[in-house]
Amino acid sequence: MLSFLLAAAALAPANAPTAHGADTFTLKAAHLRLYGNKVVDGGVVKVEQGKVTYAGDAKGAGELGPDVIVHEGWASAGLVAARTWSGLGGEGLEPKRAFTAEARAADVVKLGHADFARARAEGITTMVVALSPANVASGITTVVKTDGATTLARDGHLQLGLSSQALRTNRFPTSYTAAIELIEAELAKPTGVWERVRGGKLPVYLDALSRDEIQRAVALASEHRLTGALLRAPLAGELAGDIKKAGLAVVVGPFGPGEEARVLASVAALGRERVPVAFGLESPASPEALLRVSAAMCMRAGLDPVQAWEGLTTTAAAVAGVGARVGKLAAGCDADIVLWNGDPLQLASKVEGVFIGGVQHESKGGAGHGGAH
Amino acid sequence: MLAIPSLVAFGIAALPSLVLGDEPAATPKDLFIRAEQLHVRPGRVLERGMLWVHEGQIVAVGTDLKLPKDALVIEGKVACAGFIDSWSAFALEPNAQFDDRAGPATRAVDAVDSYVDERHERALLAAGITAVRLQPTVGARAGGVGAVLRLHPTKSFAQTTVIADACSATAIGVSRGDGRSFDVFERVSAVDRVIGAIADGHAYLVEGNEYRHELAEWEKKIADKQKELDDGFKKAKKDREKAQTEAKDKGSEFKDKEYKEDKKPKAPRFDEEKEIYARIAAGELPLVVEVHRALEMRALLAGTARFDRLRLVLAGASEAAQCAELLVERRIPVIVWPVPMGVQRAREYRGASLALAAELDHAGVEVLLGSGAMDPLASRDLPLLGSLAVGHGLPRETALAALTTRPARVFDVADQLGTLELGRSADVLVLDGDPFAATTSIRYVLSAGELVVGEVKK
Amino acid sequence: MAAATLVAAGESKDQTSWTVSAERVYTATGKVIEEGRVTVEDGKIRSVSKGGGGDLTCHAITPGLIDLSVRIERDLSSIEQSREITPEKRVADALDWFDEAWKREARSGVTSVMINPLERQVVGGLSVVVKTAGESAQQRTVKADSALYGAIGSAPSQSNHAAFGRPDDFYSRRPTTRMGVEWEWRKAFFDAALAREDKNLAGPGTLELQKALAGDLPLCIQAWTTQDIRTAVFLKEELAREGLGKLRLVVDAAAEAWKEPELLVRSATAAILPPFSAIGRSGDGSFFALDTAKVLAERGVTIALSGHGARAASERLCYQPGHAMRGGLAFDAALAAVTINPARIAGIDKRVGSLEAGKDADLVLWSGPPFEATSAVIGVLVDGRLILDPRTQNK
Amino acid sequence: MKMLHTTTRAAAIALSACLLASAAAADGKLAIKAGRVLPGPGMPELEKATIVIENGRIAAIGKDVKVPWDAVVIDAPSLVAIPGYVEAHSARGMDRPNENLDVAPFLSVRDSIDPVGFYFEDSLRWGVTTINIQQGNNCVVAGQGVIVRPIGLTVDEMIVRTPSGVKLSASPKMGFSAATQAQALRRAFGDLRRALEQLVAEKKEGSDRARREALYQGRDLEGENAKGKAMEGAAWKVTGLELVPRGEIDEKLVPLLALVEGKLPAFFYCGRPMDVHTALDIAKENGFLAKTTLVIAPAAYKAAGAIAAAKVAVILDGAAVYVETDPLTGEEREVFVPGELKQAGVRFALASANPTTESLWFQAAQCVGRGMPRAEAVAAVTTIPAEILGLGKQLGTLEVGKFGTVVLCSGDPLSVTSWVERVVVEGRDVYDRSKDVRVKHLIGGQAPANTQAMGASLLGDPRKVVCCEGEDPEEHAKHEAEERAKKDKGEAEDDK
Repeated sequence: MLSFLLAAAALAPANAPTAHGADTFTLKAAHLRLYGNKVVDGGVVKVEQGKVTYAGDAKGAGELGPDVIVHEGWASAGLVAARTWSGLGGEGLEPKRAFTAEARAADVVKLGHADFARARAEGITTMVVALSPANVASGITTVVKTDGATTLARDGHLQLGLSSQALRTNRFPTSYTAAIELIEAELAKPTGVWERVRGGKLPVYLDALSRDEIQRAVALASEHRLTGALLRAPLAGELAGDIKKAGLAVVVGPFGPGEEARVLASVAALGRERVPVAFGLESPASPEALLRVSAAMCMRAGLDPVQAWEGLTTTAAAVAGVGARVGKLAAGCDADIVLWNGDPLQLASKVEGVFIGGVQHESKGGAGHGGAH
Repeated sequence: MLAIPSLVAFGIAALPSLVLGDEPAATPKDLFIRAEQLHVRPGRVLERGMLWVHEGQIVAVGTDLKLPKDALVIEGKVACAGFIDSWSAFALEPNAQFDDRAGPATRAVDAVDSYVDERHERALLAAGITAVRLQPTVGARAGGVGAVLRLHPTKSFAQTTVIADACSATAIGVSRGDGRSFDVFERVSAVDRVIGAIADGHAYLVEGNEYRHELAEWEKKIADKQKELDDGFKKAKKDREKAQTEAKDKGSEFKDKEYKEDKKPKAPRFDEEKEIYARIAAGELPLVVEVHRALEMRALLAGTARFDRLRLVLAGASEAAQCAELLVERRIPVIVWPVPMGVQRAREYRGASLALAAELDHAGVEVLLGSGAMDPLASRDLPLLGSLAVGHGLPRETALAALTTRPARVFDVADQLGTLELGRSADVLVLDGDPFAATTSIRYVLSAGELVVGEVKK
Repeated sequence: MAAATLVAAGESKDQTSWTVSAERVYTATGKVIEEGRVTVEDGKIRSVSKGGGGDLTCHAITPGLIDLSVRIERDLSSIEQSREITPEKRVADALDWFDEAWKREARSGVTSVMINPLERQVVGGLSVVVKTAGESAQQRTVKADSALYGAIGSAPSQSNHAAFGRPDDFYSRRPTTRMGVEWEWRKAFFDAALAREDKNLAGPGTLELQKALAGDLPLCIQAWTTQDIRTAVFLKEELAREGLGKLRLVVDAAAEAWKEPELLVRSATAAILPPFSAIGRSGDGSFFALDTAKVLAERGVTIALSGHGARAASERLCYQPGHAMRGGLAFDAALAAVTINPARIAGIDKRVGSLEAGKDADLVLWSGPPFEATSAVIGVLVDGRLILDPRTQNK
Repeated sequence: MKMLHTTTRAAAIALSACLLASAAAADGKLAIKAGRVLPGPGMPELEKATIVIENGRIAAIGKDVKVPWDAVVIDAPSLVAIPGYVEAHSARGMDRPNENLDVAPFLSVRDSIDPVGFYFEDSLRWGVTTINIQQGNNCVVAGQGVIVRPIGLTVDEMIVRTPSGVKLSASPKMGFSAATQAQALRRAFGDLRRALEQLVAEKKEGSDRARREALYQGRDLEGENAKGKAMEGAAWKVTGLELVPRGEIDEKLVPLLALVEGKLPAFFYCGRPMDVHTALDIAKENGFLAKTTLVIAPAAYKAAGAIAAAKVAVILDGAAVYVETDPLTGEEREVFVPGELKQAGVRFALASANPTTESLWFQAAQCVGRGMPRAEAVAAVTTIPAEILGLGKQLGTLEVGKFGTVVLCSGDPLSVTSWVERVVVEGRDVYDRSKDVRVKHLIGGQAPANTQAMGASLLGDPRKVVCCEGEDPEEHAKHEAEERAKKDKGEAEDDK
């Protein structure tokens, strides 16, 4: 059956429904990872019009429909990358001005871009397409699926850059002080993006690197009751208490081989403090596989495996503001399902099939990664 | 869960005891390891296997060994040989990485910093890396002579050098993300440069042999002549006196007769670089070439076909899949770097696929895994890269071989590293599960028979 | 004998009550107590008296040292270069509270520092006085907006150039000369004065400049060479002449003050001296005579010494008094120049600067006579917290 | 360390001349009556003692010593007499401290010394009376050093001994890495060895052939007699080197050969702990370990164990307190390096961190401040450096028979408030602070007559030209130019 699946996958062109045609079917998998560490053996997922109507053990499943897919391995919800540059074709920055709050990633991103096919091949079905951190107000992120068609949220977050990378001597402002003053001035404005941010309607992504920058970002967020997450913030764990108080999440990574132990330990510390942690990418600059590598590295450094998995799925979905639709296998959620030959938490497990909105997609990514920008 | 807390500690100064790592108590003469699965070598697994280590050496492996008295007993689910990073920069002085003065005769051992932070070394050991092949100037034209070192938190590398000249390395058209770009002509000439160097080395070898041969002949000839002259001296003396008196009588001036003999053959000029390439041509040293494009690989393989004793190893090899059959035919191993990090702007890595290892293995090429030597600490994460390769289709068993037996064989240290067979010095990992599972932790690590990670209560 | 390591963890971390005794206690109030003792309670000095014993002992105790010219801001992103006059910008907003420099200062006996904006600006902004150790930024702040800080000399015009071509940075701007710098200063103050009448002329920073004019906010000007010190003093005198205001002037890095001490005397200007230099060569091309401190002190100028946040141990503030003494300054004056004088200049002498009951428990414990090259700082208390533990030193 | 050159050269010479005015009265007899005498580390101090110097050497020392009737007397009841400090290694006082050639042992720094440089004056002012000048640390195999006394207008007047030894570095020269540096060092000695072997082979072959020719022609053989000598005490030997008369050995090879033969001391620089191992290996491989002194940067203290095991002495080239950053946490920690060396049992001398305020007295004082016994601290700047330079019998303490080199201080020599008042070098009264123009300048800023006022003259930038009252602008411009030239030289010293 499995082999048939793959064969079908091989034949199927990207984004096209496969033999099953309709996005309505039943999946029987040896193991289901529903969410967190909730695993069901011999589980069933029922899908109707691209939505999950049931996910759980065989008993509760009741009558199985005509199209039954049997998978001998594992199945889980598709992974969510809380940050990436995929599909932007390198157009993630408007460097002339430090404030480009109205710039929308959604206006730039190419949904059909090969970047997304590669992400899909790694089991990633949802991504927050963010912008370069080299502006004080970089613009607005967008949340898309990797099926080459679906946009989950046109406006994801307002991305602010509070690191020294956003400050340059060839434009105003050049200082932390002025940058923060300007942001506060903007927040005072009654209309537009900033108004939505102030009202908590639009969450923020706050990029910061050194600990003093993180401190400033957290102070800004709590003073104006901003919701959202810190980006990168390598040593955030050493300030976990303050971050928790401010009610922010942290989007960490991507981490590659050789990442500083101190940085990984910081992620583990965030986990211990129960600060929501989601994993992010900088694709196409680095491989999509780093999403799971990052999680694995943090686990090695002491991050609780359940938190690691949630950082790849539910937490990431929540941070992306689409927690209700993606990130877990549960009735009512989109049928974004990944078939694995082993526990998806294991780096050594292989992606064997990907469904997005109940539609199966070929899971072979474009050869290789990187460079294509 | 020893590995994890000790790793966590590295970031946090507030745990000094862990930061320093608890010094393992002086290891006793005898260690005895019991494991539910004992990987003697990939493919040879003993269920409920036992291993007896005496004074650092493996002296017995089996399923029914009897416990030597007052031996330290270590138990766990899985035991296997320590991992070897085939391509590491751990403990290399940073300047050495991009030193353009480096040549074939530059030695990695000279760039190894024995004072590298002990906590870094413990991090590698805790991750299961017990040996590394070091290669300076990964990016430059010539990587010089690489070395294989065993890791040990307290011994200096001078004490733990397994082999100081494991190989020689060079690179073709590699920018390593430092912005250098090579046009196709540069790259082709780079190939010629490598082939030329091997040819020179070969010629140097031949020249040397010829010289030694000629010298021997000449010495023999001269020895005979010497004897003959010694014998003929009395007569020669008489003849001379006679000639002198004759000359006096004639009033003509006397002249000694001219002496002739074969010139002594001249020794070839010493050349430290050709010395190395001579050893390469003779197959004494494997030659590791980092090369990525199929075009250059083919040219290299074609150009080196005539050196029958040459031991070629490819590294990086992004497009190796395209000439897999050639590699199989020539039995050329390939060191794959599963995640080319930090080089996203290096053109040569375009098209590098995470499935490369699997594809090559499927085609029958001997695959090794390395951490790429870009970041000194990358070695720590080699096991994860192994898992990643498995996750992209490389069979577990092959992955294990790629981290143990294969590097040991390729770099001529199989007699010491890579397996848990008799006579090997004991570099052993004892884990609580599958070596490639992210959730597995490494309970104990032995380096040269010494317990360097984990503690056992008697 | 290794390593002055800071007290990281352990019971003494949170202890804020101590009894410290020494052969000599230098109170910096003019009083020296032989066989004296200082008792500390909840971070404050409870008593200074005769008597020995206690938790900590050493050869000598002095008040915590105070440095009015330390730079801890990491880089240019700590100043707003889009304008050369930014009086309203607070250096406190750009501070890196995690910088190792804090510990470096604390370790060598400096317990309070004034952080000033980088001298790349003409008027850089508002300085802040903070303790070198403590829990939070709020707790550590001794005095916010402690001075308005700026510079005269080559620094503010350095690497500026007249605009040509397409300007791609802020350095294509005024001022490009000392003249330009001086002009900016005068313009700033005159505009601020005018804005008193006509509120429309007020802009960002006007308020701070007016405070300085009113003498409510000390004005600290970096001026190394004698001609720059002149400019600073002339500025003060001109503004007074014009009836625009009465500056409380402090000259920072006054290396060449020895040339014309009269300037400082007649204008009642205090001076912060830069680190003494081996062979006289000092910042901005100035020559720093070894007896400068002596000369100024004798003329009645209030002087404070500074280490400028040197990284090398041998260049830090605790060695500067020694150099000054070598140049002829009396010990008591040298002690004052790193304790009570800077406290007065920064207007924090109610809390720090001397050992008196009720003041903050900022103490330095010495292995021998203070400021001697043969003595070392072996203990430091900041607000009663043990930052450097004498029991672990010189073992 | 930068040096300040602010007076014109003419003035500088005039200045040095005045310093040396009394130096004419050499080789005579001199008696110093000092209030206190500290003869040397650990030796009992003498109240109101007299030191008699004859022909440059101490003839008598003690409380009731008879002063010869014909002796010049320095009566200093208020001063403290100490032996002059010994600088075991310095790259100052040269026009340029570094040579571009990677391997240049055939050079000598004596050709680079600038006798009127302020460095030597400053040294006297701070009590340093003997200096071993070696090439800078930015080298592979550098030239040969010389030991000088900081007095005299010509290099020959200054020299105590030449050559003092060959300078090598195990730390990468600019553009090298640890690997290529070690390679270059090994190559240097490998080339030497091969060259010698070839020389010997040719020599031998030549004489053999001559002998055969003679036999053939029936002549009697007149025997070769070689004036050469074989290498002794080396780790590697070239057998038959005695066949080669010394004259025939390329003079460029001679210094390295002398090193290998253990005839010339080696000063081996190590900037990092790993370099120590390279240095020790090279020295061992080539047989000059016994003659090796390591010149270490503070960072190299971590290798103290290895140094102690190799039983070599070290010269600490830098500050006594080293600020070290933890590679994992980024936290700083201060390491008192002499303490570490002492603990490991390494014999060490201290070198000046700068020529004035952080001169040898300061380094020793720092050690005392960090809890080192005073005798040990003082030994590290007097007796030990003297021994390292092979001058233990002449220098380091005030004892009968040693050089009459005495420094008179206004008080405790290690106190910040003490000044060097008088200096006597080998019986010559060479320095008197009351006559020292430059010290007045440094303290009180009084510019010496007919020299440029300081400060203003240092503004390298033409925009900032400031003329002093009554100064001819043209003169001024000339000074400016000279200033910049000299300043650059000062700069050049930084990359040592």
